[in-house]
Amino acid sequence: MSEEGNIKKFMFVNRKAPYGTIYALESLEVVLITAAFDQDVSLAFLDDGVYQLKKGQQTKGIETKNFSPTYRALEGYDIDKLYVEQESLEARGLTEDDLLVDVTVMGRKELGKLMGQQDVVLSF
Amino acid sequence: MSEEGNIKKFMFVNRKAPYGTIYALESLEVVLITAAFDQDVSLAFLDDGVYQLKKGQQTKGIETKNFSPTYRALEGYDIDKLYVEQESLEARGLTEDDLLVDVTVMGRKELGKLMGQQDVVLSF
Amino acid sequence: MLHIINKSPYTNSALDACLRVAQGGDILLIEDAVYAAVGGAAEKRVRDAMKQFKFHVLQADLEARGIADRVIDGVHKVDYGGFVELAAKNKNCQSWL
Amino acid sequence: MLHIINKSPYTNSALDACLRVAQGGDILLIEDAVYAAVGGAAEKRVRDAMKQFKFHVLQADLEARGIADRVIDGVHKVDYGGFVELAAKNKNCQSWL
Amino acid sequence: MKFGIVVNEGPYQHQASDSAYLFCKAALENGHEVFRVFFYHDGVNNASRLTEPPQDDRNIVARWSKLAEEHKIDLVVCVAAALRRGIKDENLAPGFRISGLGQLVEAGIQADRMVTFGD
Amino acid sequence: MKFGIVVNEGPYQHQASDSAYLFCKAALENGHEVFRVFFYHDGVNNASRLTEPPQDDRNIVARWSKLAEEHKIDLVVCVAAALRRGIKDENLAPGFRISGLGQLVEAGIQADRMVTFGD
Repeated sequence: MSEEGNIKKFMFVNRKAPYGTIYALESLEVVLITAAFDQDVSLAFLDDGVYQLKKGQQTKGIETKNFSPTYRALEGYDIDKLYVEQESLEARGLTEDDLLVDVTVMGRKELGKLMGQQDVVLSF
Repeated sequence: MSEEGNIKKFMFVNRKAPYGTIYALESLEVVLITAAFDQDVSLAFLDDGVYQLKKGQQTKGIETKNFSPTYRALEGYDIDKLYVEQESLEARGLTEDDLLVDVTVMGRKELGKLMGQQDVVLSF
Repeated sequence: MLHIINKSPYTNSALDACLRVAQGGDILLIEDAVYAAVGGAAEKRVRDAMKQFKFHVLQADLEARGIADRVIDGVHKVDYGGFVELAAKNKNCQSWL
Repeated sequence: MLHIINKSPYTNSALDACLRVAQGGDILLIEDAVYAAVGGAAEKRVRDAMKQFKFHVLQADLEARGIADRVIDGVHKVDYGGFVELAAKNKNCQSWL
Repeated sequence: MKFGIVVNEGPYQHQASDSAYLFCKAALENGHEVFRVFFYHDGVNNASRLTEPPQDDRNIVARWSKLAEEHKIDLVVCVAAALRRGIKDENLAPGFRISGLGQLVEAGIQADRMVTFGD
Repeated sequence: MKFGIVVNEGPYQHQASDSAYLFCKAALENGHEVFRVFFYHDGVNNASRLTEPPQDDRNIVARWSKLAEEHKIDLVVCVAAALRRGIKDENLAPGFRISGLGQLVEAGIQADRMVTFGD
């Protein structure tokens, strides 16, 4: 949809847990649209945002849509830059095996450096 | 408005700062109505709620109504049980002199005990 | 007294405020506070507080977040009916919003 | 890079998250985050971070909260116009919501 | 036992309204009474009859309306909070009524227990 | 310089909409351009023409409408978020338009800087 010169680096910073608030779900909707505009899209998961990727979410009891399968669908939109902060995972007793998609786990400093290189950082 | 047997102990627990969110302002509106129902009303200020009582609020720059004078008006409604947690004040570098109304400062345990004695605890 | 917490212990100070001020009773973890019921850096705070409080956690919120199998010992799982009965059993309750 | 913080350092972990992850730049404290610009238990965190970040605070939010006269040394007061220029001057910005 | 419920947040953005609804349903199933649900702050937005959530998601407003109809539950929207946020008779969903803050205080007096859901 | 603005919260409950408005005003005063203000999540509630705040308080919705009129600013409300929350053409305030999320992405591409206001 956009010309070569108009490709920007968009990073979506996810710092909130799913279900307690809607930000994670509605953020994903923006991610998909941004990919449709042929932009350079990456997602960062830190703080409680890492919980968005936890395997085994079952939302029948809270009568809410389980949107976690959408993370698995991202690959189909050529979105494969998913960065997870090591320190946030560890603080929550989680490892890469607990996550429902393939991600790149990196230390806080490396993630911070990546943020600094973006054109647009969106957090909700 | 209510009969003797219908007087309950209402405590309003204020834990949020003013202006960043509306809870403090709209909580005060409930406090005034509750007093009009001749209930036993008390207000507890802890955590960032102690900031609600800070002297010298000037809201011209954020173009929002300064509602802090309402705390001074509470006395006129016979609301004089204002409890402030000592530990929350200290953590924020505040003393009783920084507050715009007379309050009872008490330790966390004493405040917790008071909470336990209420019939209705409302927090927003 | 029933204390209801709905915020993550990693993001918000609500649980800490409750543990600092409240003088015993039941604590129910709901919504994003259920992360306090499983292993992680918040576990020690919860374990230490077990001397003074009885901890409960809402099953449906655990399941939604995929952590129902990780609840630490000493935290009691309840369904919404159990939540209701906790509120009924205690003389009063407070949501630490 | 400009980092915008809008939460109280006593209630929410946003400032801590920014200080942990971000690799320098400008930090602007607005809304309830202005409490981080004055004395109190959060002061040490801010002072320690001054080696790596330049701190700014929104004057109007300080005044609303009655703390404009208590800003600690090394934190630079700006008006909304100054906020705009901080955003313009930096290549990008992030709100730590 | 008679419960009074307070909802401080609007639909979808926070889980508060969902939790309050599931609490009410469970209370009724257990044989308790829900004396009143009071919608305050952004909670008033739960009463908008104009919401149209996606087909595959729950309809929070319609769910409250249905609960009110089936169990004669009093859903009260605070008038002052509602005016601030644009909820009026013209966009009010069935089963809700707009009234004053006194209805919240009355719930506190009449109900055996008050439970608040918010952010 | 061209700014794009995102507002994630509704009026009054959070300061986000106030801060965004004062930022836009200052940007215009400093000679910058506000390319678009995009209202997402509960931010869509800033577009309700039914709000009636107390006389002694600011009117957040009217303030946005006036800014849009005076400075030809594009105020865009996300259609999906708006449907979830009950904002439609029938209760849309002047100066706002309802459109898709593509408008947010386009703002990110076209604007020199994006600034987000939320909770």
